[in-house]
Amino acid sequence: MNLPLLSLLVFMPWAGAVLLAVLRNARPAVARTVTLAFSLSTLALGWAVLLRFDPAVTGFQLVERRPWIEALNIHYFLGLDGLSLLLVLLTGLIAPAGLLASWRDARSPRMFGALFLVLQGSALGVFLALDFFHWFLFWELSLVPVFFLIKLWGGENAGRAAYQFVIYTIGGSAFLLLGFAAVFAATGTVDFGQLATLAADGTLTARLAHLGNFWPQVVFVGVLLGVAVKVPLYPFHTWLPPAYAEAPTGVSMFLTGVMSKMGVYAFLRILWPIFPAPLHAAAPCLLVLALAGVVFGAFAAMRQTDLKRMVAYSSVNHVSYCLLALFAVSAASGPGGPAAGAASAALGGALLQMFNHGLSAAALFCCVGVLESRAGGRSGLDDFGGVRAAAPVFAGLCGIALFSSLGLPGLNGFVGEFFIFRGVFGLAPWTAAIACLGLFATAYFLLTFWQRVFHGPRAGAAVGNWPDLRGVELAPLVPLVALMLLLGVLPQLLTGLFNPLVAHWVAALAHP
Amino acid sequence: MTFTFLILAVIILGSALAAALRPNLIHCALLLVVSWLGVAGFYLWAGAEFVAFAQVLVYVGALSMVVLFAVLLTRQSRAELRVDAPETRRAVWAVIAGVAVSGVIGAAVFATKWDPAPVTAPEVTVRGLGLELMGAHAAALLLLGVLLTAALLGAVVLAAPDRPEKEEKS
Amino acid sequence: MQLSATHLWMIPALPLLAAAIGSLTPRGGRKLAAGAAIAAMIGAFVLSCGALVTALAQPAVHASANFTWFALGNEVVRVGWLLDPLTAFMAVMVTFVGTLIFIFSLGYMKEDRNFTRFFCFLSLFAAAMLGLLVANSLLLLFVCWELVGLASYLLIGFWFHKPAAAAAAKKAFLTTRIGDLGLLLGLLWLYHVRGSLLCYDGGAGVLEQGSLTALAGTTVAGGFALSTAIGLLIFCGAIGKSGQFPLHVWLPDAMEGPTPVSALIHAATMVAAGVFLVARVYPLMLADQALASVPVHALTVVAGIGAITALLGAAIAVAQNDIKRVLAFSTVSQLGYMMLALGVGSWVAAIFHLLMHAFFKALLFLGAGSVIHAAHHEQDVRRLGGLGRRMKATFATFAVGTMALAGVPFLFSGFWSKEAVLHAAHAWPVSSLPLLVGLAAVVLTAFYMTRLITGIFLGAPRTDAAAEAHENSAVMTGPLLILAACAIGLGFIGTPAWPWLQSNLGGIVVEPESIWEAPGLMLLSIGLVVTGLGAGWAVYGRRRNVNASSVDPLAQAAPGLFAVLAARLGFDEFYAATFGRLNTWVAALADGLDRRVWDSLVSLLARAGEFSGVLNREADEDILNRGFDRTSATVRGVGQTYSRAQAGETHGYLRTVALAFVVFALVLLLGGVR
Amino acid sequence: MSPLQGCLLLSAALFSVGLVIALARSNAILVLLGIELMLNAANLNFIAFWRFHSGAAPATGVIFVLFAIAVAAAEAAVGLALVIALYRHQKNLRLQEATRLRG
Repeated sequence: MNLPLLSLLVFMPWAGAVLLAVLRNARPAVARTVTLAFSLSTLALGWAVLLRFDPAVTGFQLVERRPWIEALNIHYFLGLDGLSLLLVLLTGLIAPAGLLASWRDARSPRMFGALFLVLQGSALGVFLALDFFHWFLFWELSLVPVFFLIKLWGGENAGRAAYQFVIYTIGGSAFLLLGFAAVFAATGTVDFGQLATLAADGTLTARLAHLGNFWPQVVFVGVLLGVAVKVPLYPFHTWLPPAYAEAPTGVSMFLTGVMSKMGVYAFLRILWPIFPAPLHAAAPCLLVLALAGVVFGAFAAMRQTDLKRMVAYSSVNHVSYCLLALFAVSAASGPGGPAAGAASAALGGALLQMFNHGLSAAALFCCVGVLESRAGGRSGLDDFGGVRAAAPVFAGLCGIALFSSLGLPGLNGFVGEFFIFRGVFGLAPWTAAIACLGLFATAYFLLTFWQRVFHGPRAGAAVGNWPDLRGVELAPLVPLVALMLLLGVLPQLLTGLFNPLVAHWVAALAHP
Repeated sequence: MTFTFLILAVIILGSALAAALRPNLIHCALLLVVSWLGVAGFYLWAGAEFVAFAQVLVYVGALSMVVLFAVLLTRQSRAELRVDAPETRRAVWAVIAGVAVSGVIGAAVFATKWDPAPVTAPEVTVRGLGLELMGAHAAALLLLGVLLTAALLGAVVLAAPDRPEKEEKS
Repeated sequence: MQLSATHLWMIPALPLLAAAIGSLTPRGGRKLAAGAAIAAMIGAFVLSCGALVTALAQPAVHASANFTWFALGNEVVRVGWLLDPLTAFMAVMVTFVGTLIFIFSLGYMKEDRNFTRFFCFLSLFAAAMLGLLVANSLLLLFVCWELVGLASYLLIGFWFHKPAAAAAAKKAFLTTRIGDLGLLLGLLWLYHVRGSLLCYDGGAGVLEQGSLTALAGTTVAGGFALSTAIGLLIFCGAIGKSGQFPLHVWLPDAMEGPTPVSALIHAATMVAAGVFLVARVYPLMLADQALASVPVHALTVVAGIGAITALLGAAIAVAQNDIKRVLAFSTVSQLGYMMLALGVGSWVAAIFHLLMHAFFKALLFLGAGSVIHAAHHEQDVRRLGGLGRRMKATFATFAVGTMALAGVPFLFSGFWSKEAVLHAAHAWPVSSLPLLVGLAAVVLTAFYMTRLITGIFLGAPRTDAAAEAHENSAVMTGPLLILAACAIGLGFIGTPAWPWLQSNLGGIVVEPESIWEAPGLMLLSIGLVVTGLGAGWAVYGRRRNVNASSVDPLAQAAPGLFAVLAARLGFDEFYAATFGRLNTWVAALADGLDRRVWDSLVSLLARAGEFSGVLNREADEDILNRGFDRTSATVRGVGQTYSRAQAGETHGYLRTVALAFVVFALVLLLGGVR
Repeated sequence: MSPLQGCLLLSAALFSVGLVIALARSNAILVLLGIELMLNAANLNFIAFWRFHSGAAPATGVIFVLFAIAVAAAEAAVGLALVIALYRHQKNLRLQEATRLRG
C-alpha cells in the first residue's frame, strides 16, 4: 500500500470543510461530530506517518514531488523530517482539543467547523510543503479562516483585533513574498532544498548580488520581517495579545499552540538554511530582541488584568525562548562552528519547547476559556476567587498546566527550557543570565493568576453554583495534562524523533 | 421610352398621388392596390414575368386583404374611416422632403453616365429561377422561411390581446 | 538488610506511589490515603536503614549507579543514584521524622475536609525530598529541589481559602525561586564547562578530583576561581531554600500552613535541603581553599552569611508573639549555625547539627501543634498560658525540646552539636567574628525559648481558649514522646568521647577540632546558656498574673528596639519598597512599551499608510474624479440635448432620415465622388 | 433619355410619393402603406437595372426582388400587427400620439 500520506494529511481537513459546506442543513451535533472526526484524522494519519518514519534519516521522507507549473519550475513537493513530524503531531493534538474546548459554542457550529478545518489543513500544509510557492499559499491561506473565526466568534473588540492580526501578518508576508520574488528572479527556483544547497556554497548571495548589490540584504530583511511578525519576535508582537484575547477559546488554543509554531518553523526551515550568513551577521541584534521578548513579555504579562491577555503574553515569553536558542546558535556559528554540545542542547531544547509550549499554552487557554464561559464572558483577574474550593478537579488540571508553563521540573516545560538555557549559556552566557529574569517573572505572574483566581475565599463569578468540570469540558484538558506529565518524565518520546536531525544541523553549522 | 411605359408610369404615380391626398382610408388602400398593379405591369413590361406574378399575388392579393382587415379591425364607426386631413405644417415638410429626395435622386440619375442598355432582356425561365433559388440561394431561402415564420409568430404575439392580469398591472 | 545504590530509587518511589494513590483517592478515602502515605514512609525508613548499613560498610566510598535518562541532539543526559553516608544519614532522618509527623498529622488534620489531599501532598513532598537526597546528578537534584518547592507551595497554601496562606505560599515559592535562579545558573555553568552534571562518575564526575582541579585552575572575571563562582551561584540556591539572609523572609510567613507542615518542611527537612546541597557540593566549595590569589574563598562567604543569619534569626525571635513564628526564626538562626559550620570548614559539625536539629525542632513544632490544636488554633503566646498543668505530656516533651535547642549541657543532643559548631568556629583561622556571633546567638536562643515556654505553659490561662485546652490523643503525643527520646539520646552518637557519627560520615576528610582541645570555650558556652535561661526566667518566669493585653517587659524596657525586632527588622517593608517596586516598575515599563511605544509605532505606520491613502484619494478626487465628473456631465448634457430630438414622433424620425439622405446625396453629388 | 433613366426617374418619383404619404399622413396604416410604396420603388429599381443595365448575372435582380417581396410581406404582417396593438393601446391610430419612446 503506497498511499500519499502527506497529501492525505493536508487535504483531509479540507475535505471535511467541503463536506461541511455541502451539508447545509446539518444539525449542530452532526456538524460538530463531523468536524471533530476530520480534525482527528490528522492525529490518526500522523500516527501512521510516525510508524513509517525513520528517525535516523535526516533528509526528507515520504516525499511527494510532482511537476505543477513547469514553466516556472514549480513543483508540488511535500516531505517530512523530524521537525515537521513533531509539529504535525502537535497539530493533531491541539486542533481536536481546540474544537472540544469550543464544543459548547452555540453560534453556527457548521461554519465554525468548516473554517477551523481549513485553518488546520493550511497549518499542516505549511509544515509539510517544501516548495515556497505552495508553502506561501498555505501560509497566507491560514489567515483567512482565522480572520473570520476571530471576527465572528470572538469577543467584544474582536473586529479590531482580527483586522489588526490580518493586516499585520499580511504586511509581514508581503515582505516575505517580495524577498522570494527576488530569490526566484535570481535563481529560478523556490525549492527550499535547492535554495539551501545554493546558499551553502554562496551561490545564492552571488546571484542576488548580481541583481544589485543591496539585494542580498533586502531579501534577508524581507524574509526576516515576514517570519518575525508571525512568531512574533519582539517588538512585532503587538498584534498578538488582542488577537489571542479576543479569539474564541478553541481558536486561541490553535493560534498559540500551532500557529505561533509556524513562525518558528519558518525560521528553521527557511531563514536558517537559506540565509545562514546574513542571519549570522544579524544574530547579535536578534538575540537582544529575543531576550527582550523573554523578559518584557513576562513582565508585561504581570501587568495584565485580563487572564487571556496574560496568557497571551506568556506565549510571547515562551516562544521567545525558542528564538533565543536559534539566534544564539546562529550567532555562534561560522568557521569552526559553535560548541557542539551547547548547540545541540539549544536546538534540541528549542524543538522540545515548541511542542511543550503548544501543550501548556493551549491547556492554559482552555482553562481560561472554561472560566470565561462560567463567568458569562468575563475573564478579568479580579472576577474570580476561590475557584479551587468550588472545582478542585479543574483547579488541579489548570494548576498542572500553569506549573508546566512556568517550567517546573517533572513536567514537560522544564526539559525544553533547561536545555535551551544550557545551550544558550554555552553560547552567550550573559543572555542566559538575563533571561533568568524571564523565568522569575513567569513564575510571578502565573502564581498571581493561580492565587487570585483559585485561592482565597470564593468571590466574584465563583460565588454560587459553580460546578466542577464535566463531560466534554474534561475532554480537551485531560489528554493535554496527561501528556505534560508523561513528557516531563520521558522526553525521549519526542527527542527520539529529531535527535539525528539536530546532530545533522549541528554538524552543518561547523562550515562557514 | 415607350408608350406602354408612360401609361404605366401615369397609373402608378397617379394612383399613388391620389392615395396620398384622399381622406378616406378605404379609398387610399384601394388606390394603392391600383398602384401596385401598375408596378406589376411594369415588371411585365420589363420582361420579368415571374416577379410580376409574385407582385400580384403578394401585394394585390395578400397584402391588400391584410390591410383591409386591419382597417376594419381598427375602426369603431363608419365616421372614423375618414381620417384627419394632414396638418399643414407637417404636410409642407413632407412635400419638401419628398421633392428634395426625388430631386436629389433625379439629379444623380442625370448626372450619371450610363452604359448603353442591352437590346434584349436576359432570358430567365421559371425553371432556371427555381434551380437558382434551390441551388446558389438555398441558404437564403431557408433563412427567409425562418424569417417568415418568426414574423408570423411575432405578428400573432403582437396582435393577440394581453392577458387579463397583465392588464391589471398596466 | 542492605540496599545498594542501584536500588536506591525505591526510597523516593514509595512515597511517590503513595502520592499517586492519594491524588486519585476521593475525599472519602481517608484511611486509604493516610494508610498508604504512612506505610510508604515506614517502608522508606526501612529501606533507608538498609542503605545506611550498606553505606557504613565503606564510609569513604561514593557508590553510584548511573544510567541514561534521554538523548538530546549529540548529548546523552545521564542521571543516577548516589549512596554515601551523607545520603544515608539524611534519608534515615527524613524518613524517621517524616513518619512521626505523618502519624501526628492523623490527629492534627482529623477535622479537615481535604484530609486525603493533605496526605497526598505530604507524600509528594517526602518523595521529592528523598529524591533530592539520593540523586547523583545535580540535574536530578535540581528537579527534586524544585519539586520540593512545589510541595512546600502546595502545603503552605493548603488552607488556600485563607488569603494570608495563599499569599505566603506564593511568597515562599517566589523567594526560593530567586535563589534557584542562581543555582540554575551555577548548574548551567558547570554543565557547560564539564559537559556533565553527575557528581560521581568513576572519575569523570563534577565533584571528583579531575574536575575540581580544572575548575579551581580556571580564573574568571574579578580574579575568582571558576569553582568559587560556580560554588557561590549554587550557594544562592541554598540561601533561598534554607532561609538564609537575605532571602529568609519567606520562612516565617510559611507558618501559615498547617503545623505538621511547618514541622516537616520548615524545621526538619526542606530547609535542611540547602545545607545538604552545600554539603553535597562541598568538594567544589573546598576546591579554592588552597588558592591564595582569589579575592574571597567560597566558604568564607558561606560562613559570613551563616553568621549573619544565626544572629539575625535569634534576635528577631526574641520579639515575636506567635509560637510558630518564634520557632520559625529559631529555625532561621539554627540554619545559620549550620551554614556557619560549613563555612568554617567543619562539614561534619554542620551535618551533626542538622540531624540533631531536625529531631528537636520537629519535636518543638509538633509540640506547638499540639498546643495550637488543643487551644482551638490559638497561637499567640500572649493569649495562652498555664497549659502546663493540663497538657503534661506536651509540656514535658516541649521542655525537652527547648533544652535541646538552648543547648543545656550534657544530656541533650543540641548541646553536643552546638558545641561542635562553636569549636569549629573557634578553630577557624580567618576570623573570630563567627565565633562571637555564635556565642551571642547562644544567649539569645536560651532567652527566647525561656520566654516562649513560660508564656505558654506557666502562669494562669489568659483566655478561655487556653483555659479549656486539654491534652491530645495518643496519636499526637506518641510522636512527641519518641522525638523527645531522640532529642535526649541521639546526641550521644557524636560526643567527643564516642565520635561514631563523625568518623562514619567522613567521606570528605576535614578533621573536626576536638571539643576537649578548648575546654574554656565549652565552659564559656555553658555559662552563656545559663545566663540566657536565667535572664529569661528573671524577665518572664515570675509574671504570674498578667493578662492577654499586658505589655511585654522588654517592650517596656526598650520600646524602640523591641518594635524594630517585632517588625522583623523591616525586611519585608524594605523589599517591598525596593525590589517590589522595581519589579512593578519594570512590569509597567514592559507594558507601557507595548501600549505606548510599539503600539504607537505601529499606529504611526498605519497612519502613514492612511495618510498616503488620503493623498491618493485627494489626487483621485481632484484629478481623476473631477475629470470623470466633467466628462460624464458633458456626456449627460449632450445626451439631454439630443434626447430632445428623440421626440418619440415617428414622422420626425422618418423626416430626419430623408433629409439626412438628401444631405449626404448632395454632398456626394457636389463633391463629385464617383 | 434612355429607358433606364426613365425607369429610375419613375422609381424616384414613386419613392417620393411613398415618402410623402409616410410623412404627411397621420394614420398608422397609411404610413405603413407609404413605406410599402417606397419598397416597391426599390424593387422597381432592381428590375430596371436587371433589364437595362449590363454586367449583372442573369437572374440576380429577379431573385433579389423576390426576396425583397417576401421580406416586405413579413414586414407588412408585423407592421400591421403593431398597428393593431397600437390601436388596442390608444384606441386610435394617430401616429403622432404614439410618442412613448420619447427620450
